[in-house]
Amino acid sequence: MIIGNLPFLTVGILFLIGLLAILREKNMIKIAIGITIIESAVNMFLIVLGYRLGGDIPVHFLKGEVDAMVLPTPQALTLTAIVIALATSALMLSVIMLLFKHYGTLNVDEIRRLRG
Amino acid sequence: MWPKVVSGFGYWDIYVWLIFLAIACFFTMWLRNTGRQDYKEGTYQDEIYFSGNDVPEDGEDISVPADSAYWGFTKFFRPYYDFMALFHNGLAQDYLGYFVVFIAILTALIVFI
Amino acid sequence: MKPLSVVVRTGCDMFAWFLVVFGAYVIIHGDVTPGGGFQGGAIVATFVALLLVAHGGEKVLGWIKLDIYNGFLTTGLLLFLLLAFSGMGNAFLYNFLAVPEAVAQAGGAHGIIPPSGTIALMDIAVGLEVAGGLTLIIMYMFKGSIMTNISEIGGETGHDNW
Amino acid sequence: MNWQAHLPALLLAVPLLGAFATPLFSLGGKTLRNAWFIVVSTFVFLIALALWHEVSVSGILVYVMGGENFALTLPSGMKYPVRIILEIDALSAFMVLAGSITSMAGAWFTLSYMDRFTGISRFISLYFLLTVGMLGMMVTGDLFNFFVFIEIASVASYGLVAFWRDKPQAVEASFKYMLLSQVAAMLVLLAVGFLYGKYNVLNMGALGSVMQMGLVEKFALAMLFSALALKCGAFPMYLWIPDAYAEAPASVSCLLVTVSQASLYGIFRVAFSVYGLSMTNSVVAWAMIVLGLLSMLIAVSMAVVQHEVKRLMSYHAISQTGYMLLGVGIGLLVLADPQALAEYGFTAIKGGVFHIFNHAMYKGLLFLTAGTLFYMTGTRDLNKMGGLIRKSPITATMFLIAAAAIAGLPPMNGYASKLLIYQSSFAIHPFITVVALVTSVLTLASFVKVFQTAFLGPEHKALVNAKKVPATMIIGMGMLTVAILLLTFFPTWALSNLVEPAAKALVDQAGYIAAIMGGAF
Repeated sequence: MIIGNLPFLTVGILFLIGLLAILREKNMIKIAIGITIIESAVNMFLIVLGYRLGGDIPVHFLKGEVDAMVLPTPQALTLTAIVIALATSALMLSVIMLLFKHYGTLNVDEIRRLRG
Repeated sequence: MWPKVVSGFGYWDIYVWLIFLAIACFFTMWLRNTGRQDYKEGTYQDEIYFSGNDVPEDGEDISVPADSAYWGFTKFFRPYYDFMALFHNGLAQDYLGYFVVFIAILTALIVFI
Repeated sequence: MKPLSVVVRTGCDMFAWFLVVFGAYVIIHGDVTPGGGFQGGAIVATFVALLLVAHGGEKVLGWIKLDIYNGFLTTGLLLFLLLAFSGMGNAFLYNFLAVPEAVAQAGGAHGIIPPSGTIALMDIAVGLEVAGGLTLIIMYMFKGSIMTNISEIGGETGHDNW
Repeated sequence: MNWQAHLPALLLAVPLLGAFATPLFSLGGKTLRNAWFIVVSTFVFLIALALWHEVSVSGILVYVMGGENFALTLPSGMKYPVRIILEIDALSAFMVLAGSITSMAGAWFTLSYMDRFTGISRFISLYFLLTVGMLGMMVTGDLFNFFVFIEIASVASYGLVAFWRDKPQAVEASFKYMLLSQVAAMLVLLAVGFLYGKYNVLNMGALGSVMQMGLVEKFALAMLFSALALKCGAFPMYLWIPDAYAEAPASVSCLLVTVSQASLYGIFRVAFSVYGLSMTNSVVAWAMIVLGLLSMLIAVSMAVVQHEVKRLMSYHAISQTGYMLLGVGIGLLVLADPQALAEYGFTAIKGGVFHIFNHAMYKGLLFLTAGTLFYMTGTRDLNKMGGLIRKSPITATMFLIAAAAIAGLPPMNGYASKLLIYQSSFAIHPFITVVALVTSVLTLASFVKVFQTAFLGPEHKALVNAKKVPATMIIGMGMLTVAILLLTFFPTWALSNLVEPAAKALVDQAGYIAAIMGGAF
């Protein structure tokens, strides 16, 4: 049972690592890396959903004589999720650069002028 | 006569309310006109009575700043607002902590009840 | 960033343009081979990254004019929307150029428009768009990174100290 | 008949075209770009109006993106729809109408409000992308497409919140908003993955037809509800809203109100149409009610002590969202037994849904008046403002109308929707109505404070040369004021034509599924 669900286990562990990185890290760049870890964990989850035992590429004439194919839809979903992950991490890093320009520090605890 | 907003136990009819508003305004205006008529714009009657002292030119000195509005309310609730200040402390990671705790509680409730 | 040694720079000069050619190949064959608009555009965008690393920032800022990439971005986006709108006869985004299965099998699908119809054309539009977009992102983030020289703030702060 | 059928696609394609073509039009100079901005946002409003009329005439509209013909949801021989299908029932059309009005008002307001800043063509592109993301969230019938539109709206709003990048607070607010919203969006994607893994179907209607409540669905429901509750500003996760709304330019925060209401619509769609009657326990309903109450009370208690105008107003946005959550949460609670639903549940849903429209109108107007105050005095701090009614009496009257509406004073539209919520929540437990009433009182208190300190009082010497309010800003605010006054003087028309069909569509899960599955489920 464990071997079959090993991919889902790694997705869970990756998600937790990413979440812990965001919650515990003080350096903002590492928080951005934590978010990228969470995004890759969810992408991996989507891909692993579509896997069928012994399945081949989901393209009709490219796969060999094996008749089982993996599901193509999660791969399309993952492609969009990767594009979105790229956009958000690029924007996040640019915002972190701006914050470094304004606050002179990368420590997220020192970025707290907005309170109350 | 005309359709009303029916809400469970009663109804809300704006036109009747407006009619009563008109009647009330009529009476207040009538009451106001029965007062003294000798008020003239721009005379000594316009001076602000600053309890005898001379009125400062800049309006800023005599206008009530927003911080001191409802000072009694905030003074009474000072412990509540100190407690709330602990939550609104501006730390992004604490905000995320509240979100994670909320998800944990909600998932536990939904799954186990 | 300071320019690297002569060896790297000449190597980069020789190699850089082949990146763009390979990226274009991935974009154009997007509907039949793995790849497509986004991946091909990303490969094309590495052209600027390679130049930045090899030749250093100041020179590349002089060479690259960002309006061209802005033009790529806008034309790619508008081309995509044009293709999407032109399918409005049946439904938005309808593939009106597609060659049906039977005709393609019978070898009737040679011509300029690839048999997969608007999928291939939209791939090219997305490729144009992503090539322009990603290059803009790289250039603006590079300009952003040289915006604050660290000496003025007395070295980087906020690192974890273990 | 044929061009009306393409309205759903036009609703999304036109602002997208607006976003992509703005750099082209800005080559032709400022006036051409502004003209393009106004023309496209007005056109979006007209499409939304035609769409609402179309839906109220012919029921649920279904549009298959890219299909042979736009109504063919189940191509021959397929049990589940495979393409992205836009499904617009009365509730979606109702939300689209609210969203497009605030977007148009914000567009008019931006013309002269953002005039002295550079990079306005990028601002307009982002503004249109935010509109596309918001309208897409309200219109789509596909769960993954819902996630994509959440991301489009979020990325556009990160950029717009940090638009004044020379102000440290704006960039900080955008960073915190991005941090929270990215984790929430990934949770939505995880929940979509859960549901797709189990049922191999992404369409909300098809999912609703095959849904049986198991462990996987419970996790997906918990994740979807909490992620969308964060995006719409419910109690424990609302802390990013005061920063993001206060630091964004006024026309953007006016639109952000309806963007967070789109994720509120997402909660209702998931809770009523996807899960609906298959929800075994009423934890989500009680969660909605409790969140509503807590958001109401705590947000308004925080708002009373604020001395910055937009921060105060963003706290009120949270407390008003609490009203909507409370109203529709009561409806969800009694969804199962039709007798209680008929007695007070449906009135609660009508109150909650009507409150969404009212709130979009008067909160948008309040943010625009706060923008005017900032435009006139250059500051947002109430301590430095005073006697501005002399400078622009029009803004003062509009602020008065909006403040009366948000506080729920009798003649205004806010009162009509709050009355529905008070009376129906009384049937659940009187304590809920007491909390709702206390919140309205505190809302009135904080807006009296704002009106007194900002508009009344003697003239400040520093503000003698406050700038005159230009015409386009007045037009922008005037649109929302006209909408509020129409809702105020014709509440019965608004209820029977706008709110009732929306509430009925929300409760009627079978109709939503039948429109997709062709009644064959």
